[in-house]
Amino acid sequence: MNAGVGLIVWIILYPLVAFSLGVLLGGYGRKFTARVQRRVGPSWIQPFYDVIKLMGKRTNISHGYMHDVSIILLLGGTVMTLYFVPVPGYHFFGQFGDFIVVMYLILIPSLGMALGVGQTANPNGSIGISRALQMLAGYELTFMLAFIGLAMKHHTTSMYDVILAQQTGGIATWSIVTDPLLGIAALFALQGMLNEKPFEVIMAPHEIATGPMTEMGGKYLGMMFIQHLILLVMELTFFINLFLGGALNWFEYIIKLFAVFTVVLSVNAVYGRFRTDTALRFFWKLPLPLAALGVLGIQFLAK
Amino acid sequence: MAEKLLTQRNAWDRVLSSLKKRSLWMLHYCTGCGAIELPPTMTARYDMERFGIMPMVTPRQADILLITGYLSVKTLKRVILIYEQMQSPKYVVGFGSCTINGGMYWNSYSTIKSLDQYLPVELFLAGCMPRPEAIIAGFNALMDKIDQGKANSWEDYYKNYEFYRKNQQHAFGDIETHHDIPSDGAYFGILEADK
Amino acid sequence: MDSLITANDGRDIMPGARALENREYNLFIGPNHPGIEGNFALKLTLEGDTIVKAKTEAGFLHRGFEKLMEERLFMQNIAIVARICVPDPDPNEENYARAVEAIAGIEVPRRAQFIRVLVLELSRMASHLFTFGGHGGTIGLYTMPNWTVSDRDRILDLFEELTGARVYHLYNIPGGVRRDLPQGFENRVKEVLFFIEDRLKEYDELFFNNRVLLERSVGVGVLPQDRALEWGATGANLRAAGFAYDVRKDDPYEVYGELEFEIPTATDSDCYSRLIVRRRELEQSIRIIRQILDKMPPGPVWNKQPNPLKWRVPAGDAYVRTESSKGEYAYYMVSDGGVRPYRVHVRGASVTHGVHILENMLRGARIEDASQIMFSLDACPPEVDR
Amino acid sequence: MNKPTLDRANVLARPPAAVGKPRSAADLLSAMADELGIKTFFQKAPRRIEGTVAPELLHSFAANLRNRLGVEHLSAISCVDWIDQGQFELVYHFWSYRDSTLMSAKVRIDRATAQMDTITDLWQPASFFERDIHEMFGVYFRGNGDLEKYILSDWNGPPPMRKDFVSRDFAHEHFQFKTYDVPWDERIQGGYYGSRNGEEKKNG
Repeated sequence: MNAGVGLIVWIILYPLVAFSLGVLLGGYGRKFTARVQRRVGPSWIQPFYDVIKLMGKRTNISHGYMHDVSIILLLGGTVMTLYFVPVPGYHFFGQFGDFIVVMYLILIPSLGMALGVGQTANPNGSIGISRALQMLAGYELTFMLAFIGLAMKHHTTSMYDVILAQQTGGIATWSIVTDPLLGIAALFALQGMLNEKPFEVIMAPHEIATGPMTEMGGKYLGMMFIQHLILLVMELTFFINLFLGGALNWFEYIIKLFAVFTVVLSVNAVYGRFRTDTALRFFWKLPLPLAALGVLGIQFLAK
Repeated sequence: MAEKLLTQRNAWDRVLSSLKKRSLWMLHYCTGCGAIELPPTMTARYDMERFGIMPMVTPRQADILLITGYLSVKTLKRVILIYEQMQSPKYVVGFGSCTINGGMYWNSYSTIKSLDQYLPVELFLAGCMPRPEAIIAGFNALMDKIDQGKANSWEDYYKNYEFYRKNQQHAFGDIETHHDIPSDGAYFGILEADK
Repeated sequence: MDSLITANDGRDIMPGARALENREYNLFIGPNHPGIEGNFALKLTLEGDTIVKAKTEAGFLHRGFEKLMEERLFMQNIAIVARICVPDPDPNEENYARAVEAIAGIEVPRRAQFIRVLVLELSRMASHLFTFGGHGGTIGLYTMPNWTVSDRDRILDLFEELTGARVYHLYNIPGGVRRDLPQGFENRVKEVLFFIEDRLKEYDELFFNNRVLLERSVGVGVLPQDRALEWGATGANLRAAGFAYDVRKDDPYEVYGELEFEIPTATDSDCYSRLIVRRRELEQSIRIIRQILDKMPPGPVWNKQPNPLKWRVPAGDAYVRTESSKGEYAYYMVSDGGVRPYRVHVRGASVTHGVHILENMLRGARIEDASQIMFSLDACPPEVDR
Repeated sequence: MNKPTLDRANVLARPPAAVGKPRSAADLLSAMADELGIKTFFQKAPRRIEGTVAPELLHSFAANLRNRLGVEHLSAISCVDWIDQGQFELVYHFWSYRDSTLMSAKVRIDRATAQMDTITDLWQPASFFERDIHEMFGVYFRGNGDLEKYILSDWNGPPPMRKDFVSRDFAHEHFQFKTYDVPWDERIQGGYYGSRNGEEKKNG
């Protein structure tokens, strides 16, 4: 009985926990970038203020039914994916959280965004969406290949088992140590998934006026912000679970979150953004071959 | 219901407005010569992001519309289109004496003379191009007004829309904007507050 | 009617299918867009990501300066002249002052000429730092504008101390300059020069040798060398195409004739070479200012004119040219012996860069590079609209 | 490499005469006199020569200046409205990089008809200047392709730069100023509000 109650409580509580973690990470990201730029930077929970202001908007111009529904699809898809990502001390769905399922579910938010932005009929938005789908062929492929290598190595497609396999011998058995090629390729892919420069081609303000978010305002933008923060936490958790041996307790988990995010941010602060085709070509020139080499290495060496 | 009258604000309103004032997004659009003082305000030395003020790209996402200095009639037409796309509560900040009463270009044939005939202005900043410190002091004043719930000049645009519409048509003739303001006002419940 | 899909023996398999006529679509990078420098609009016709046709639209900043100048006294115009080009206001004051002096034959004291060159070069440095930041912003490297604009503030502090205002100085008036250098001003200028010099090393690491900038700007936005002169390019855009022409050397004014400085040029005339030419010009400006501070003679700074309200400039006309950070900046002033200038024509540097050259160079470029090309040409819209 | 092409192929890239030893102003004046047949030019100041050219000869003058004398830069075309003599004066400023000299050719055209041949087929920068003068003064340039409004696209009044159009009066009629009807304001300025330009005008 109490497992059921615990499950209900967790289903309600966990998105809030992920959201507040995302707010802290977002605030930390803006403060870190500001410090690199010799600025003071906003407060630690600035994304929280932004979301409150956006949700408090009085007029929210809607572009039709599809526009409203797509935002629900966007946020709902992300929160649903959240339940399948194993996190320390959470053992309901996480156990059965198969990576293929997660990879499938994560496409629902981008599908929702594509439908909503298509409805707003803003040329900037449609260019942004076409770029987002192009970039999928870049970083999504690399991350998938990196995971296939791990799946072959540990003979499982469930993230939970990969975590257990990594926790057997402390740091020595972390995937990033055992198969560094996959780890580096996944780090590049993470840079693309989080839409950080140099692969920030989807929301390039100077070229296409923040792409998909051009026509979103008020509550729509608020929901997109919440989704963006939760997605930030989730994608970092992917990397931690697959390559840094998951986390036994919450303290270690938060430390790892901030560590990986710092690596991503430091690259983001000092590089411009590629053109769309250059970004794609970069992925096909360096990270993808790395991942392929890693997979081949696992296939033949680890017999 | 419009922003409640000052006396009716309960604790929840006060908490909300004190949170809302911490995040203001400024439209990245330099309409006049005062915009040269915006980069120094945004960047490392004066850094307005400390107050949560960030330049945003499109009118849909912005709260503050900066009219930085003089406004030629051609730009006024674009500014009206942009102002109506913005989501309220929205605040117009006029820089320098050109927006108050024509300023340096009082005898020019192509610039409008006082901004508040065409748009409800929340805040005027003095200075023939206000300095970064003045801009930040102005934004702090705007934040205090939001905190006390007095920053609701945007309702004025919905309430007496005819006054603004007449002046706009006088300035550049009739243009069809994308938003039918009176019906927006009614739909979002801004007009019937004082009925 | 060429058929769209043909079998390998040439038969038209799908007679109804026709090439998509209208694959092009319009995208207005309108006045409200961060990729645009100032208040300016680009009407682009795009096919996929490539720009097929570009049409600039200006006039958003038109205040009718030339008309306003005709309705003001000579001394009153000093206040309005500086407001034409915002990032680099001092060439305006310089042109106006020298035009009146050329017509009226006013003799400017030597010390005032030295101070004028000092102010012009400081303004050029501030404008170049502003352009580096803008260019960094277009490729998404927001650390660069934060660094350069805050370093530019050190120069604006110097201006504030010398002239009392950060951007519009109203310091350079017909007959000389308004007041002498304050006590110990030279040491503070030298301090700022040393500061900017070692900041340049950090800019090299962050920006000028940045892998992504090289990837994004080398070979992009090429101003063909054979067309550069014919399209009327001037300033750094012309020097990036390999022509070592500079108004300070060809048509020396004030004391530029007595100073030694080189004119940096590049050859392949793309976005990156224009950037590098401006960076080397910054170094040359530092060198000029150091020479100015060493050779500054003592003496008066203003050749006092009669009562400004009744001051009449004899009839005549003059075409005065200055090298602003954007290119050749010229005034044509005509006076009919009255109390007000009869006609002042402002030839901004961007009337060629920002209009026809930009339209010609955008044809065939990609949508991502549109704003970078505009920033590399340093087109300043208020100069186009006046 | 995206090499933008200009749609007029017949314009010379760089005239052969443009490269060579710089000539002094006197040589230029004599070269202009015998090669181009224009004798009205004189030296006005160091590096400045000036002269008048008849309107119909201007197009050939501009062409020969480029091809024969190797002048490469059209700095500006200015227009001055001499309303008392009923004439527009178009001043063409050519700059020769080779000799570092500015040649200003002054052309007088009648103010009523206000027509002139275009030189955009020879000098590409002229297209902006001619379009600007057309907007501001109303001078029609025969042969210029795009003379439609560029800067004053929302302006339907007369060409504003003409001397008979007074900007101050237009501003006072067309735009409303803020009237400060504060009692102390009346006392200080004697009931006058408006421009300080010396005229006493009661603001209605």
